[in-house]
Amino acid sequence: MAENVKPRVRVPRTASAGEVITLKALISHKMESGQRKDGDGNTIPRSIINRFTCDFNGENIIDATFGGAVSTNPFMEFEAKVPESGTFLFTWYDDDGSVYEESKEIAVS
Amino acid sequence: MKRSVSILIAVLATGGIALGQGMSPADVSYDEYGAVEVSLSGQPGNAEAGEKIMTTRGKGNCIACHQVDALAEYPFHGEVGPPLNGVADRYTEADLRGIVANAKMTFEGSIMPAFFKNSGYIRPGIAYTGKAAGPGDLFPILTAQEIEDVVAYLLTLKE
Amino acid sequence: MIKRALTGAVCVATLVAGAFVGMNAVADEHANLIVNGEIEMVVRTEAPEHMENVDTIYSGWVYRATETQALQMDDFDNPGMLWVDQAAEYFETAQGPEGRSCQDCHESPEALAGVRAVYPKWDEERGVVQTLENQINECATERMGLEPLKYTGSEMVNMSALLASVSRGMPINVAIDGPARETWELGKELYYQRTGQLELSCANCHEDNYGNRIRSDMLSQGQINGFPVYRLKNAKLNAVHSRFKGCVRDTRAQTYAPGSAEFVALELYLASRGNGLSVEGPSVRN
Amino acid sequence: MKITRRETLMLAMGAAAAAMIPSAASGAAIDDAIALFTGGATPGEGGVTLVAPEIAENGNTVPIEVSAPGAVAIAVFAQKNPLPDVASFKFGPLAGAQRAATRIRLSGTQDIVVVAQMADGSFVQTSQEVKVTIGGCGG
Repeated sequence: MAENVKPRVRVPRTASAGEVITLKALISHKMESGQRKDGDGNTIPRSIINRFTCDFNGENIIDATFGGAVSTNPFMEFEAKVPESGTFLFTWYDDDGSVYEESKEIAVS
Repeated sequence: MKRSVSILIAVLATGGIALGQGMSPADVSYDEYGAVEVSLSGQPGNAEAGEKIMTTRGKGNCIACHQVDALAEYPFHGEVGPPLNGVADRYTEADLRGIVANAKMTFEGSIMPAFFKNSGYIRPGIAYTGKAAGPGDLFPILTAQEIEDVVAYLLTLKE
Repeated sequence: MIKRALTGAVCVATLVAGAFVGMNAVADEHANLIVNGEIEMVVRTEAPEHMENVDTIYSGWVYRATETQALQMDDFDNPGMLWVDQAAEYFETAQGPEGRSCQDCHESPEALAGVRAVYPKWDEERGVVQTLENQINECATERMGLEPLKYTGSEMVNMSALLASVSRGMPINVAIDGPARETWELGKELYYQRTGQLELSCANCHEDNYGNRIRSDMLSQGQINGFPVYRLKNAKLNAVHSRFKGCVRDTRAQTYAPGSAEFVALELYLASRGNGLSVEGPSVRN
Repeated sequence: MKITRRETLMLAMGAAAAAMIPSAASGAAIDDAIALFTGGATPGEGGVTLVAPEIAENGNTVPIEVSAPGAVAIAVFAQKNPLPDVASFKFGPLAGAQRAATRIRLSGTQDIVVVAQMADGSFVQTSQEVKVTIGGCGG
């Protein structure tokens, strides 16, 4: 597991049924692109978050694939439709096999 | 002006400066307005090579501070110094050589770094490492020939 | 924008030429910085009395492109806040031989609101000007029994970001009189000293040329009210002494060490040039 | 300065033409990457938008936003990056809009190309040039 990986997500606390809401997700990660060389001229191996997903009560909202050109500390903003109260699950997949998760509840009236 | 005379004599005596060599910064003679008459390398400058030096960050990096319309293919020019368009109409070759070699001899207190100087600094470092430069670590930012190349390029900037 | 007196000729030439070399889209010079819709920052104000050559002081935020400015207007968009969160965890974590945390003495990070704004500050007991980093290390070593944190290391930068974040919006107000005067004078001397093979002082770029570009970088006034700074360039939080080091290195000079007496003095002097601007850290710059 | 507005424009066009030469030369990798996404289909125009700065203050962190109402997926390509694939987004049943924003790296001034796959299996594309600034310090 890469060091100091820390996710942040932003979800509104409440929404009305069927409302479209904006979600944001940010995670600290160096996103080593695999294109850089070290001081000795050797290519630094790629080490990135290669996939990010967000689901709500088990149904998918977005499934993103990242290449080496996504910036350090990858940021995502997207929109979701929330039919009922429940839980958002944010998942980041690291090249090294690590999976980072964060969840947030929302109350839908 | 004593020094320039002695250099002239030396140049005459040796039949000119050998190819690939050039003056050291201490040998450069600036007139009272900061101009330098004699080629620093003893060779003519190459304007094409000069263009490269003007636009290369670790070299002259002239466009970091100066606008040069003729170099528009290298995007983003700085605003710290005056635009160099038509500079050949305003200055002689000797003026330009003096300004590139050590602008402070022409414009007192100028922000422009001296490109042909290797002593008299406060806390000089080894290039862009931040490490202290010991004796023998300091070289002019541009070589004598590179100064001539830049001057040759500047002489093409006529309006 | 914010162009100092230029001759008309130079000005016109710059504008005409600027049209085709493609200039940076810089935000409206009257833009105001309000973070999270609630923290109002002073990004331009009258210069402190001690400044001889500048009438108005500007936060570095003013000189950045619209997109970069936007990153600092909402804590979620500001990646620097990731490490504020980390430091907040560190703040409450018991550590060291006696298992103490920052929280044991300081109830919460918010209890330290206002501290950032007055550092560097004369320390009576030690008889020196202390930076916030020195003060954090005083706590770490003397109260918690820890090894000192590395001066510009990530734990220190994170902690300084946390302490800045709780003071955001408060005016920088460092004291330069009394016993701090001597340090301040040294800082001022260093500010105007032309060092390195490029023979550049801080003032050459940041007092004489703010608002002008070097290549496409617009030079700011070199204000330090936004530190630590999340830079797009290296995508991490940067300590103020790391930034000093980078600038000095770029003049082809021998740098001073982070935490050295010289950099402490320079920090006090620079902070005093920003007296009246808001604490902005962690800010976002390019 | 004696440059007229007309001459300035011509210079500008010359600069743009010069900038396009390397673009054309390194176009193959991005064409292959797009073909992989479209299965070889040629994308049409319209129905997909890209919001990106005209000039990016730093190529390391360039904010972009893509949207294509009704799309099932949107892919982002950078024409001159060493690897043209930047990111792709598939939208699930609970997507509130077919829109995503992220921050990307650009190795230099170049076109960003965005291709959307619509629900009927067709593809549409749009592109925009983003100029990436160059710093002044020599070190």
